[in-house]
Amino acid sequence: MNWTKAKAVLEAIIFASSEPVTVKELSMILELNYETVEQLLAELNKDYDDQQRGFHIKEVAEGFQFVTKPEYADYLEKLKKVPRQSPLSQAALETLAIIAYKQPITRAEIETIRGVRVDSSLSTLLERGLIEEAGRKDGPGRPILYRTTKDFLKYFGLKNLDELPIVDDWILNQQLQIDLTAD
Amino acid sequence: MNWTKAKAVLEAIIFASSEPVTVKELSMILELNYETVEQLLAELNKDYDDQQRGFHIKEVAEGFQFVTKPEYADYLEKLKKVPRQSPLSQAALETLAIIAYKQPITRAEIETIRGVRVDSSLSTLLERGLIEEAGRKDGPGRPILYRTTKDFLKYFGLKNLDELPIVDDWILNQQLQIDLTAD
Amino acid sequence: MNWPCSKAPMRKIKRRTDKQASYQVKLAAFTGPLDLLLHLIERAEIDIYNIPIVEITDQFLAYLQTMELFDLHIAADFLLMAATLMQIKARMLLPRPLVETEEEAAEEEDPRLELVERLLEYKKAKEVATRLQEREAEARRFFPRTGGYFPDLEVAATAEPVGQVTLWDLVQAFSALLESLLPRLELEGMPEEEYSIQEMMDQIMAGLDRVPRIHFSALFSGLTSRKAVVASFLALLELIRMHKVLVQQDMTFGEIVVARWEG
Repeated sequence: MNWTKAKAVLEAIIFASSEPVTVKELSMILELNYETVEQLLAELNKDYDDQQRGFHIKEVAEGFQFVTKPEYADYLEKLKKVPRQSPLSQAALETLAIIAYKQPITRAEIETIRGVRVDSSLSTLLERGLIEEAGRKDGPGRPILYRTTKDFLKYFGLKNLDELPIVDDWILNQQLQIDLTAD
Repeated sequence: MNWTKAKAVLEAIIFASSEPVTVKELSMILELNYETVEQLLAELNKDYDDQQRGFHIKEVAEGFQFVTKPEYADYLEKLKKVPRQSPLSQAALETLAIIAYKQPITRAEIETIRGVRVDSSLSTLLERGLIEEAGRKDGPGRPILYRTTKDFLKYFGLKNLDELPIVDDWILNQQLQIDLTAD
Repeated sequence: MNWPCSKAPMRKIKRRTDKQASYQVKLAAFTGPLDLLLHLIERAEIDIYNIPIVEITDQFLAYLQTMELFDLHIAADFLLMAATLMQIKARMLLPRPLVETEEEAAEEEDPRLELVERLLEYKKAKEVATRLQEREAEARRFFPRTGGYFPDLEVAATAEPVGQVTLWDLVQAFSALLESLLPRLELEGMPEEEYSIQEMMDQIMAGLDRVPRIHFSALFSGLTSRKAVVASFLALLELIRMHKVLVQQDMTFGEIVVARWEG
């Protein structure tokens, strides 16, 4: 492997990794010694500076990772303000509705009501700060409980949970209880 | 803002975003018109090629995103820190193909075409975020309708649904296109 | 021996397929009965519009016999197709009424037509699936960024997390859920009709005590549910396997008949 290619591979690995990558890992994949890896990393960062790139590689406690350069922070701030998130999907909305009315509730209980796996909508809701973990339920496996957050109230313009509109409470308690205990 | 700085900002924005960024968003942040943004994007990719970088900008799911160049895939597969989902099964692919072309479609309609139950491939696809519920169909039982998501486009590296391969008389219905642009 | 429908096929067929392991590898690759059927047609290089139904049905049944049916749902789908094929076969072998004119001849529908249409539609789905698989393999060589420190990761908490959704949408979503839940609960509350394969086997044998031969189509007449058809068909396969009955085509009458094994 020539020098240029080694740099490209190094760059690609650090870029695609979900966590900082250590010199040891880089050395194993590239089949190069630690010293060479460190030399390559230094050259990459020099390239980024010379070419006025918007990012560079930074060493943190656990290894190397990409960060954007601080001088572009203002623009990245703007990115936050652009309303670029897609609206909540129907699936996420249904999951949120169940959590709002039945909190605290476990994933398995939500899945019983919705009849499908809810991993992906749960992580969307967690990521968007609409729900949070609320301890664990007693019982086998001690599953995680979920509840809505303060932000949830804020986004829907509610003072507190009592302000949630009442949805045919009788059906709610009769039918859902049966369904949940049947599990 | 000069040309070089505009390029660096553009690069930083796309680099920092975990989701594809649209030309519209880039144009709003940089306060530049669409044409200029597209020209800058093209120049950036040319730079990456000339400098033999490990990654470049790719258009996917109606937006732009940094991805590693395919020639380095073999090295990336060696890194455990790269999260990878297993490829879809043949059964799941068949179900997904039918949904992609016939959306919105009910489970029963998919089962008629495939000749088997599709419960398990539907829940796999829902869980992986490749499809989502799209309301209910009028008629007896008001069955749930399904459609593909933005992540579906991302997963297959498609710019939009028009890039789906053309197969005989299987064409996307118009309804769907209106549906997605309204999103 | 009284198996409920949900357990019998799996256990039974599993036990006797040890020596046929080579077939199972191939069979595992089929995603459904249409996939298997299409494979048989393509392998034989025959015209899809003119399927030699007798041959193909026999081959389909032969595959089925060697199949390890892990999943009852899937097993049922294959068996249902086998029943469909045998019914088409029976219809094709029936003596046709003499037709007076060419119009009448044209009006007479080929019993294979519906199956051909389904096969063609399925074939397209399979083609698209293959193309998607190619795109998947291609797309998997591009790796997106998944880590690093970027301000974007904090966007979630600050931008509009719900988009255009209002409180009203949330309530509606919940009401709709409850509404959809009610019929499901009612359905689940109904006792499921059980079709024991042993019962179905007994029924067939009892029938053969009364008459020497039973027409294939008569076995299924009066069965209204998918489950009943499947159980009845499984019972027939089991009886054939146990050498208790014999399935023949009587050319005089053209129908497939089931008779006692005279061994």
